[in-house]
Amino acid sequence: MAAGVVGNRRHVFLRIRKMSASATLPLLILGSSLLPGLVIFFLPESKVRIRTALNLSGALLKLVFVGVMAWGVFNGTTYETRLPLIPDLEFVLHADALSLLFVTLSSVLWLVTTVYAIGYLEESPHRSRFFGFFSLCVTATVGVAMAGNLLTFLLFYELLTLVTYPLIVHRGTEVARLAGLTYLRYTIAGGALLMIGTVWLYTLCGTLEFTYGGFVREFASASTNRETLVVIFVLLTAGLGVKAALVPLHGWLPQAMVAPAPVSALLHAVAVVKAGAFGIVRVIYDVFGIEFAANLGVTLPLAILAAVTIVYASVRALFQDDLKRRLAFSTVSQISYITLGVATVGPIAAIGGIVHLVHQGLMKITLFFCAGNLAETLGIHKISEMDGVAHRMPWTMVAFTLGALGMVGVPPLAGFVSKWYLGIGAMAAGQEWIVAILVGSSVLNAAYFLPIIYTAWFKESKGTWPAEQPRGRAETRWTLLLPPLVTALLALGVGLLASAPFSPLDWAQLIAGREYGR
Amino acid sequence: MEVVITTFPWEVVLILAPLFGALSCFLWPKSARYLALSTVFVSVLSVVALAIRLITTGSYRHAIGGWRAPLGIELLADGLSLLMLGVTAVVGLAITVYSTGYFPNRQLLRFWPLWLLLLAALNALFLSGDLFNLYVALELTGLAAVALTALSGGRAALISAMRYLFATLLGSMSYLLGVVLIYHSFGSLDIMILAQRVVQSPVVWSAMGLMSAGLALKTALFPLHFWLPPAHASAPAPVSAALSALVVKASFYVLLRLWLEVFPPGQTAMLGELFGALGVAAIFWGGLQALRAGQLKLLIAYSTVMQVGYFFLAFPLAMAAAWCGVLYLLLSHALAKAAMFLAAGNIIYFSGHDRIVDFDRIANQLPMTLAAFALAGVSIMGLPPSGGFVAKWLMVEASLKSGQWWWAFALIIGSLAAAAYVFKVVGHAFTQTTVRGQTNAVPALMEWTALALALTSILLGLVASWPLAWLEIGGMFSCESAR
Amino acid sequence: MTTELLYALVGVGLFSLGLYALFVRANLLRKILAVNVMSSGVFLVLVALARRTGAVAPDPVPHAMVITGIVVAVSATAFALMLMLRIVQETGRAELPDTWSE
Amino acid sequence: MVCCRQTATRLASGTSRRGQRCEPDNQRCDATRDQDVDAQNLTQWIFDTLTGLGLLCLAWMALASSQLIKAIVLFVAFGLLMALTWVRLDAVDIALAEVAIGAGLTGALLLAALAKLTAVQTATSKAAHRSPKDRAARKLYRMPAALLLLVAAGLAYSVLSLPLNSRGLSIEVGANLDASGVGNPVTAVLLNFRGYDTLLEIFVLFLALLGVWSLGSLPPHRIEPAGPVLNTLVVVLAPLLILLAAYFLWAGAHGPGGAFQAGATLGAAGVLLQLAGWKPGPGFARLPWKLILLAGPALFILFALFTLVTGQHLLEYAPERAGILILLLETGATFSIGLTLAALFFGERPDDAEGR
Repeated sequence: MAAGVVGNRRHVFLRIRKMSASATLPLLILGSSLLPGLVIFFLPESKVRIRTALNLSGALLKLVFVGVMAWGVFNGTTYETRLPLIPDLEFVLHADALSLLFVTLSSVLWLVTTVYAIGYLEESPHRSRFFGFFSLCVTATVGVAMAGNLLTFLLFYELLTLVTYPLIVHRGTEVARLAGLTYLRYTIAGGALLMIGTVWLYTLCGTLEFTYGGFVREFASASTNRETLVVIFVLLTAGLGVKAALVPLHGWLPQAMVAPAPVSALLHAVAVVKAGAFGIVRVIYDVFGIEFAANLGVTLPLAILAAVTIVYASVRALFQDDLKRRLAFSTVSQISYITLGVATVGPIAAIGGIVHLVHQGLMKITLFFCAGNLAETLGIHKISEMDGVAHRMPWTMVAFTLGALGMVGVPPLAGFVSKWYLGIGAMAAGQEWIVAILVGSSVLNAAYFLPIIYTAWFKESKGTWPAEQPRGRAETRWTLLLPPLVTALLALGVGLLASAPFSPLDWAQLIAGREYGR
Repeated sequence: MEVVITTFPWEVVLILAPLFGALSCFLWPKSARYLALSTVFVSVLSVVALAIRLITTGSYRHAIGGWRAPLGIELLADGLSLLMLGVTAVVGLAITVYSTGYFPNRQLLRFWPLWLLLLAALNALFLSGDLFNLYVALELTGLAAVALTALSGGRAALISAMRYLFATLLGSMSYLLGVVLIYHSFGSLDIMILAQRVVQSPVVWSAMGLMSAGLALKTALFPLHFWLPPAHASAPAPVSAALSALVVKASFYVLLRLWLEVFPPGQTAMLGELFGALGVAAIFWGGLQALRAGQLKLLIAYSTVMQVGYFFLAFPLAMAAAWCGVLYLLLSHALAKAAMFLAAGNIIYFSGHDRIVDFDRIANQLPMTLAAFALAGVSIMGLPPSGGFVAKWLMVEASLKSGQWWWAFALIIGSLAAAAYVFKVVGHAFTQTTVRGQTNAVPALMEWTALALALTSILLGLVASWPLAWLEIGGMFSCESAR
Repeated sequence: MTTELLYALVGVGLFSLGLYALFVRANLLRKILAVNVMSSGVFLVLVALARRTGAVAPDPVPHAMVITGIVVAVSATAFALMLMLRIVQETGRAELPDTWSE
Repeated sequence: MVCCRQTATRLASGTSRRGQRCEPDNQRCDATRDQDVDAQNLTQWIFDTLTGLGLLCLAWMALASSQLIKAIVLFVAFGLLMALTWVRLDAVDIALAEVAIGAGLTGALLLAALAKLTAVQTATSKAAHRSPKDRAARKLYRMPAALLLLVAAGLAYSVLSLPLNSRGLSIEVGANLDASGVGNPVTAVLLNFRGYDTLLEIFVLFLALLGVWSLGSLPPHRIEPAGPVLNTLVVVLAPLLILLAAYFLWAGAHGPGGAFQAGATLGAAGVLLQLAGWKPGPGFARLPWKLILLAGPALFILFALFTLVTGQHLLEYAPERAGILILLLETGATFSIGLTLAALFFGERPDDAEGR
C-alpha cells in the first residue's frame, strides 16, 4: 500500500519533470496573461505606467508565443501539456488547428481591447481590479481554446464565468449588480448542466480526450443506449448554449451591456460568447464526431434551434433604440451562424461556421468600440440621438459602417465570406431551407443596421450632444480611435484576402478538412 | 534522521503537546500567546512527520501503556486519521494566528487554554481506535466547543451555548449507550477487533441506531441541526470557524469509522438510504435558510448545515469514489468554511456588524477579505478549480456510476443554491455608496490568514492526486481503483 | 429474568425517562437533572450486564468506565449549572426562549 | 458478608438458568441448590424489583415535581438508591464514587445553584415567574412520548436478546492483574490498562473548571451563613473527610477506593468549609494554588512525556515501579479533583468574585 503511494508520488514528479519545450509553450501562453493579471491586483491605483506596461507587454508577449506556436503547428509539431488533476484524469493543454484559430483571434483582439480599455478607463476608479480580472478573463479564454479534454475545458469555462462577473458589475451601480446576478444565474446553471453531462460521459466512456472524429463512438460501450447519449448531448449543448446565447438561453446577454464598453467587447467578441460557440464546435467535432452526432439525429434539431435564434434575435434587434442593446441582439443572432454552420452536416458549411468564429469577432468588436466612443465622447446611447454624428466623429463612423456592412454581408467584407460558404454548404448538404434563413437574416440585418448608418451620415445634426466632453484635437482620444479602425481594417482584410494562405478561411478549411477526413 | 521520523510516535506528540500547552497557558497567562503559537507549530510539524512516516511505512497502531487491545487502548494512525489531523493542524494554526489579533485581551486569556484543549481533544479523537475512549474524546470536544461558544458572554451566545450543550450531551449519551450494547455483546471496545467480531443481530441494530442518532445530532444532520446555526452564528468568529471546520467533522469522522469498520455491511444499507434522504433534505433546507439569512455569519452557519447534508450523501452510494469524494469534501470544506468565518470576522471587526445588505464598498475597503470570502465561496459551491470541485466531481461520478442519479441531482441543486448565497454577499460588496458608521482598521495579519486558508482550499483543486493517494494508507478504500 | 437483565432494563427505563424529561421540561435545572438521570441509566446498563460473568467476580472494565463516566457527568453538570445561572442573569428566566434569535 | 452476597447472587443467577448452564466451576452451587433456593431467591427477587421500581419512581418524581427544591432532594435520594444498587451489583468502587460524587457533590452543586438562582433572579430585577411552558410543552410532546416508548421497547428487546453469559474482559484483566502494580482490578483498569481514558477524563474536569471560570461572574449574592450547629459540625467533619480521603487513596490499590473517591471526599470537605462561610480569596487563582489544582493533569502529562522521551509506549509502567507510580499519579489526581470540585462548587473565578 505505502509502496503504491510512493510510486504514485514519483510518477507525478516524473510527469512534471519530463515537460519539454513543446509542453511548456501552452503554459507560457496562459502565463503571459495570468501573471500580469495577478500582479496588477496588488498594484496601487496610482501606478498607471507600470500597469499599462504590464498589460501591453503581456498582450504582446502572448501574441509572440501564439505566433511561434502557429508556426510550429503548421510544421507539424504537437504542443501538449499534461498535469495530474483528479485520479485518472489529467489537466491537458493541447494545440490543434481549431484551438489555434481561437487562440489567435482572442490574443489579437485582447491586445486591441487592452489599448482601448486603457484609453476608456482613464482616471476612473478601481482600474487595478478591472485590469486584473480583464487579464484573468483572457487567460480563461485561451485555456478554453487550448483545453485538450472536456474536464480542462470545463475548468476554464467555469473560471471564465467567475472572472467575468466582476467586470460586469464593475460600475458598482444597482443595475450592474442585478445584471451581474442575471449573468450568474444563467452561466452557473449552464455550467452545472455541462458538468453533469461531462461526468456522465466520463462514467460511460472512461475518457474525455478530444480526438478528431470524436471519442464517444469508440468508447461508448455497446450496452449504452442511444437515448442516454442524446440526453448527454442535450446537456452539453444546453450548458454551452447559455454562453453561446442560443434562444431561449440568451437572456443574460442584452442585460450585460450595462458593463463598460471594453467589457462588452470582451463578452461579445473575444471571450464569453465565443467560448460557448467554440465549445459547441468541440463537442460536435471532437467529442461526438460529426458523423456519429448526425446519425444520433441531434444535429438537425440543433441547426433548427440555431436558425430560430438567428431570426428571432434579428427581429428583436429591429425594435431596440438603445444602440448597445441592438448590437447585443445582433450578437445573439450572428453567433448562431457558427452553430448553424457546424450543425449543417457538410464540409463547406462547416468552413463557413468556423470562419465566422473569427469574422463575427472582428466585426462585432469594431461596432462595440464605436458605440463606446459615441458614449464616451458625446454621451450618445440611443440611435435616436445619432443624427449626423458622422460629421462630428467621421473616423469612428467609418469603422462602424464597415463593421455594420460586414454584418449585413456586403461583399467583399468578412461577413459575406461566412454567409457565402454557409449558403453553398447548405446547398451541398441538401438543406436548402438554411439558405432561406440566411437570406432572411441578411435582410433583417440590413433592416436594423442601415438605418443607423443613414441617421449617422445623412440626417441633420441637432447641433448639441447629450453629454459632450472635449477630447483634444482629434474627434476623440487616439487610444479610443485606433482600435476600431484597426479591427475594421482587419474585417475588411480577411474578407479581401480570404483566399490567401494563413487567412482565417485557410485555417477553417484545414480544420473542416481534418474533421471530414480529407 | 530518516529513521527517527519513521519510528517516533508522532501521534502521541499530537495529543500531548496541546494538553501541555493548555496547562502552561493556564499557569502563565502572560506568555499564553507565545505558548499557544509554539504548541500549534509543534503539532503542525508532527503532522508533517506523521505523514512522512505513514507514507513510507504505511498505517500502524500504538498500544498505550504497552497493553494491546482488547485489554488496552490502541491509537490508530492511517490515511483517514492523517487527513483529519492534517486539517486540524492547518486550520488550527490559522485560527491561532488569527485569534491573537481578534480577541480583546481579557477574552483572549480565557480563550487559549480552552482552545488548546479543543485541539487536543480533536487530535485524540482522530487517533483513537477504542469506542469508549472515543466517547471521552467526544465529551472533551463537546464541552470545549460549548465553553468557547459562550466565551463572548453575550445573551445570544449564552443561550445558544446552552442549547448546544444539551445537544452534545444528549448525543454522547446516546452514543455511549450504543457502545455499551456493542461491548456487552462482543466483549471488546477496539474497532479493529470489533471489525472481525460484529455480526448482524438485534443488538447491533439498536446500537447502530443509538450511535448513528447521537453522532448525527452532534454533526447537525437535518432535522437535528437546530442547535448549530445559533451557536455558530453567535460564537466569536475564530470559534465559529473552529466549530464549522473541525468540531462538526469530528463526530462525522467517528460515524464514518464505525460505518466503514464496525457496522456489518448487510445491516447498513437501509440506514444509508435514510442518511441520504436526510442529507438531501439538509441540502435543500440549509440552502433555503442561507438564502434567507440577513446576517453573514448566520448565512455561513446554514451553509454548514447544507454541506453536512453533502457528507451524508456518501452513505447510500457507499463506494470508493464516494468515500474519497466525501473525504475530499470534508477537507476542502473545512478550509473554505474556516476562511469564510474568518473573513466574516474581519468584516465584523471592520464595520461592527454583519448585515449583508450594508456591505457596500467592502470590495474596496477590505479587498483581501472579500477575495478570501469569494475564493472560499468558489470551493463551497464546487466550481473549478477548487477542492470542492474535485469532491463534487467524485461524488457525482459515484452516483451516476451506481445509477443513483438523484443524489447527483441533489448535489447540483445544492451547488446552485450555494452559488446563489455566496454571490448574494459578493454582489453587495461591489456596490458603491458611502460607508455608514465609523470603522476600525483590520490588522493585516487577520486578512492574510483568511486569504491563505481560502487559497489553500482552491489549491486543493490542483493537487488532488496527492491527498487522495495519502487517503489510501491503511487501505480502507482506494481512490485510484475507484473506477 | 435474571438480576442482571432486570437492572439493565431499569437502566433502559431511566435512560428513556431522562430523554423524555429532557424534551418536555422547559426549566433548565430540570433539563440538567434529566441529563443526569439519563447518564445514570446508561451506567446502570453498563454495570448490570458486567455481572453476567456468572460465578467469578464481575467484569471490572465497565466499572472503570462508569467511574470515568461519573466524573465526566459531574463536570458537565457543574458547567451546565453555571451556564444556566448566567442565562438567568441575562434573561431573568431559567428557560430557553423558543426562538434563539430573540 | 461478601461471601454470602456472592453465593446469593450465584443462586439468583444460577436458578434462573436452570439446565442451560452447569459448568464445572459451578458444581458446588448446583449441588447446594435444591434446598433453600426458592426462599432466598424470592427475597432476592423482591429486593431487586423494589430497588428497580424505586429508582424509576424516584427519577420520575424528581423530574416531574413542581418545585425545584423538591426535585433536587428527590434526585439526591435517587443517587443514594443508585449507590445501594451499585453495591447490589458488586460494584463497591462505583458505589463509593456515586455517594461521594453522584449524590453528594452533584447534590451540593444543585442546591448551591438553586440558592444562587433565586439570589440572581432577585438581583436581576426581572420577573422570575414560572411560565406555563411546561404544560404547553407536555402537550406538544405527546407524539415524542409515544415514539420514545417505542425506542424504550426496542432497547429493552435488544437488551433481553443479549447472551446471558459473557466474560467481557474479566479474563484478560485477571491474567494481567499482577503486572498492573495494584490488586484492585478496577484501579488497575483505571490507572494502568486504560490509564489513557483517565488522563483525558482528568482534563475533562479541568476543562469544566476553565469553562465555568470563563463564564465570568454573577451579580453579588450570598448564601445564608451556616448556623453555629453546622459550624461545629464542619469543624469536626472537615478533618474527618480529609482523613477519609487519605484512606480511600491508600486503599484504592487493593480494595474499593481510589483517586476519584478520595478526590470527591476532599472536595466534599472543601464544600463543607465553604458552607461554613469560608471563601476562597483572589489568591486562589494564583500560581501556587493553580499548581495544586493542576497536580493531577500535570503529573499525568509529565509521566506521559517521560514515557515518550524514553521511547516506551505512552503511559507505560515498568511492572516493578507500577505500584508507586500509580500511587503518585493518584495522589496528584486526588488533590486536583478535590480542589476542582470545591472550586466548581464556589462557581466563578475567585479573582473575578473579588473584582466586582
